[in-house]
Amino acid sequence: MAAKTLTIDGKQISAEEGASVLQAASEAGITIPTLCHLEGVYDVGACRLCLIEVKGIPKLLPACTTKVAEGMEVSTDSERLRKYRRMTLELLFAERNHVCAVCVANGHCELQTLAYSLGMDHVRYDYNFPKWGVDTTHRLFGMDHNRCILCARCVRTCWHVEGAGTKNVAGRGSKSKIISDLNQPWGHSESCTECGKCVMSCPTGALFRKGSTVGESERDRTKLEFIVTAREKKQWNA
Amino acid sequence: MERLKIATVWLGGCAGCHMSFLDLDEFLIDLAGKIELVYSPIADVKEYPEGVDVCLIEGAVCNEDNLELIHKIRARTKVLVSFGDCAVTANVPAMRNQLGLDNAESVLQCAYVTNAQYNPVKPKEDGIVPPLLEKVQPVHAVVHVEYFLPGCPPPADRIKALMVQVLEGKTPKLEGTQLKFG
Amino acid sequence: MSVNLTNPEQPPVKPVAEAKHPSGDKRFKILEVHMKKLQFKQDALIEVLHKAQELFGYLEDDVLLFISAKLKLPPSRVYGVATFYHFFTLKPKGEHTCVVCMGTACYVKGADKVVEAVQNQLKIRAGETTTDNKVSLLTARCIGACGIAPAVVYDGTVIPRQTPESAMEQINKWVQS
Amino acid sequence: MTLNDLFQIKETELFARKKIVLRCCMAAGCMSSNSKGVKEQLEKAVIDAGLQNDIEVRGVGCMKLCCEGPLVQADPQEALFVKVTEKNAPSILTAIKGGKTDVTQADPHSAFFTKQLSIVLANSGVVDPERIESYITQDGYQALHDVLTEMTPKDVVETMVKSGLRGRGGAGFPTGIKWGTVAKSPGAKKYVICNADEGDPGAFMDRSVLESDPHSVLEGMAIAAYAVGADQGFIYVRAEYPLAIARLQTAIKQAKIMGLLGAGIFETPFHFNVDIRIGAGAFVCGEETALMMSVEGKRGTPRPRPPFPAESGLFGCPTLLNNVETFANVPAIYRNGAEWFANIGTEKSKGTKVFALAGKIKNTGLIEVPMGTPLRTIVEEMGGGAPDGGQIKAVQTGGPSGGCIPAEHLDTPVDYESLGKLGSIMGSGGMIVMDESTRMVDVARFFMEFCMDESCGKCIPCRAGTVQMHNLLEKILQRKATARDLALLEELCDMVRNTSLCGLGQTAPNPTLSTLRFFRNEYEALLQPDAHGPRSTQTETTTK
Repeated sequence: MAAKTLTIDGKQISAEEGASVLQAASEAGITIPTLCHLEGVYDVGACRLCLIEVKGIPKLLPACTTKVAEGMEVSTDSERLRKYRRMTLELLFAERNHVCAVCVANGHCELQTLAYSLGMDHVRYDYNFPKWGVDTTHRLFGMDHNRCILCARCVRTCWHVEGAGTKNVAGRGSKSKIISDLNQPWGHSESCTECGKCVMSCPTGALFRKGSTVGESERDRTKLEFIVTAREKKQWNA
Repeated sequence: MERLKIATVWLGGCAGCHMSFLDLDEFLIDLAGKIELVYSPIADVKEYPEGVDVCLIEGAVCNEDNLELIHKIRARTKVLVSFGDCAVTANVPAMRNQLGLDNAESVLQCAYVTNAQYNPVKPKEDGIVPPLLEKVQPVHAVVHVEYFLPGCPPPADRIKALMVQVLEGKTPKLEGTQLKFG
Repeated sequence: MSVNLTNPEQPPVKPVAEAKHPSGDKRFKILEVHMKKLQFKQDALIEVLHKAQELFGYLEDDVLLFISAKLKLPPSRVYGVATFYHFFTLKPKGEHTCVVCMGTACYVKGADKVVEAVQNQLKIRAGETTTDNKVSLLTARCIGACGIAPAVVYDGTVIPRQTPESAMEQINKWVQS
Repeated sequence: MTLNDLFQIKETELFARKKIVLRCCMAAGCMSSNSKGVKEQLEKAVIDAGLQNDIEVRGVGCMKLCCEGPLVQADPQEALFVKVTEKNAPSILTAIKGGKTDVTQADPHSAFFTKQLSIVLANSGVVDPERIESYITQDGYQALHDVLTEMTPKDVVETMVKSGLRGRGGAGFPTGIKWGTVAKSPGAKKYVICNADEGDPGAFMDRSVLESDPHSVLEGMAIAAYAVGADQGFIYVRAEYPLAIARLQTAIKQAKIMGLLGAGIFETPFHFNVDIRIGAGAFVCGEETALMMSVEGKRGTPRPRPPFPAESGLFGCPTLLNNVETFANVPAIYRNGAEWFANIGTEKSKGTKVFALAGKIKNTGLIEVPMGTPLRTIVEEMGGGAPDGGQIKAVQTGGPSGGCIPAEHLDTPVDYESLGKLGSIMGSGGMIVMDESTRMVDVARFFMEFCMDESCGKCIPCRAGTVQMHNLLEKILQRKATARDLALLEELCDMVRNTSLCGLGQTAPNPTLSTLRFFRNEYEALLQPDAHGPRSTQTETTTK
């Protein structure tokens, strides 16, 4: 495959044609903050944290869905981008009830990590304090909608890695909600295979394994990528 | 050099942040030499004084006493620091907000009646339980706050990092995990 | 929108795979014929939902499961689509419907006051149905009848230049019938 | 079907034409004022008077002056009867014979009509939208014939580029360039989609075009399909427009029977089919990538561009997407030539634009004016100004994506650039007039609530940002906000505009920003004094 040469943050980089800017940056050791991106499932460009500036294009572009191009000049970090990223996080924290102190994912949460690494030390907007439920009807897993950021990683994982299609987004706008089957209690879902991949994919404490301690709730996300890569590249020949 | 007048207050919170403050250990001795503690739950002062330089505020604004005190503090203090998650995010005390507009009533009911082992009755007399606000708020939603020190509680080294910078008269700068919630 | 935790014991609904709907309701047959006409194409989901709502008045779980089985789509996908579009309703509507247009033209000419009057009259909020199932009050984003603003649609008929009084009059007729 | 057949149909129609034609508006606006009953009464009266050989009662599309409906116009007398009722309809017959009538008449030579220039609406109110013969009589489908038999697809694209037509959906992208891109995109299967998901509250131009002259849209789509190499078209219509859907269905059926859609059109190898897809009440589906998701039967959530639909659109195939008014312009351009079209309008905005004039104005209805017409001409001369001697305060264009233009800027010509400079947009053509009684902060809140309810929820800035902006506007209206809240609002507007995934979020702050720009005093008058100094700002850090 043809290689493309581009610069990211002033660094000359060569990347495979068809690669995303996010991939190219990551291979060059440049970290771009992400939240809805998950190795192994397709990108949707929804969280807007990976927005980058590309010279000659007035709009900000998501690094996860923008393909590398010859001669592209990318900036992944600027005063403006940092400010927007912090504001995005503030909006998320104000949207639902993210109480880190009492969360199963405390210490292993991508939202929490992003907040401190991007310097978000408080939220200036009024918290919404919505009333969302917790679904603990499943034998093995639980879903706390209060901690959901609607990244839809679980939805994509359930569809494209497991192939069950149990999870989806229902409703729209701020009333969107992750559902199982026909919005029934998860424990009553007929299609769920209980594989637990959705729990692995969740960046926050919204999806959790029942009975596990905070320390145990660190997720092994590389498994998902491993399965997908093996499948796509036909590495497993039984 | 005149010593900085420091205050710490305890609004709606669990006192864990003050416990963590006490975990400063030997640094407390250094501190004692550099500051004057003019108001604190660990000092016996009844009235919040005038002309305070820095005030560390633990807890969220939950009831009318908190509200009155925080306005008084703002008026009498140069620099306010939201000290810990309850002050910064309203944290656990604010979880009652999710219950809707009559949340205060249901919280009192739960605490004093439903879960009471003896004498299940809500305290009625004035001055026993200050009237709860409709909505628990982080401190900066009520008054202007200069600096934020997240953590539940903020570990002692984080408090120290902030205090050292404040004592040096700098704008404190916390970075990375020093800003971690929870 | 929270999870139904009040009744976690409610039995799971079984997907319907059989050709005939066990309820024997003829409308399922009509719906299936319609899907067949659309060659059971998955991209015709929205068309099918329109037809289903026309037949049943609203989209109950049974209907959604039937569609999901016939189009070979996961139930979550069918539910996700049905709840994304505001035209679809998952709850039964009242005997009569009153749709107040809240487009800009109607709004600046006082549609908000019409809604308020009807809300007070029926003691329900927009989007709700009275407890006796008589009247549903809805608002629309713009029905494109801006020339005759404010417009209200009573049981499918667009009536021009409405006022709180004229709307109450119509509602009263329904309530008293 | 051949060109000769078209001529035959036209001749037969003209031959059968009666001396007097009573055109009765049968578009949704007048229908809601019982124009159907009026038409029936007229037909009955004609038969009762034994005049059925002299008078034709014809149901037609929109006759523009919607506020005065139901409208009936008599040809060749040119008399325009307004607010006709079932009761007084028969007396129209007396009137056209020179007798007295109690039916009110409007002046068809008033500025509302004479300042109009009809290209898109040329057939509206003239042809019977339910009869294809009526459209053919107005030289309909001749342009398609000429294009298919005399031009190569490349010529067709070039003509479109030369005409200077820009997309009428709002953004104003040059149509010819779009066609060229789709034409050049490799792919065996291509699609043409007509966006008839007219979602802007206060806009009803596309509805009127579809109800009044559906064949012009079909012909435009067929020409476009030939230019880009597509064989399948979709029209995505809102479910809220049942009449438009019914008329389109009729039109498609008739065109298929006549061989003007389907295989081997005009005995050429070109084949093209059109299907209707009905929306289900989601404003975001006006956004092209969301619309295509919806056509595919999915949740109408947009996706990032690139790839653009021209390269990878519906079902992953190259797709041309234009709106109703754009397609309706197409047949006229090929009938009269690109130069003719390019001579109308301004240097950068060619042709005409249809506006739906509504709100606090005397004459509400549809108007079509050359690009560059000053706003003042539209609202004051044609619209007749505010009713009851009121003062016009602002004109809102572009719906929830647009802005409010204050009265002092009424001399602005309507074209894409001039409106853009004022922080508004041309939009699809909704024009809402506001008078002194309108509170601008409330208008901003109204549009923000709209965007909040219509946000699909996929991207965070739009989903959560519109909620927070709405909160802040509410707070201001409740007189609980301070200057720092206003600053927060402005900062959030900037962020949501620059970071949202699709057009809905990117333009959601526009009504707020534009009212802040021109009516800031109204915001400031609602603010509370702030006793606690400036709002806290995020502590700056450089860590990443």
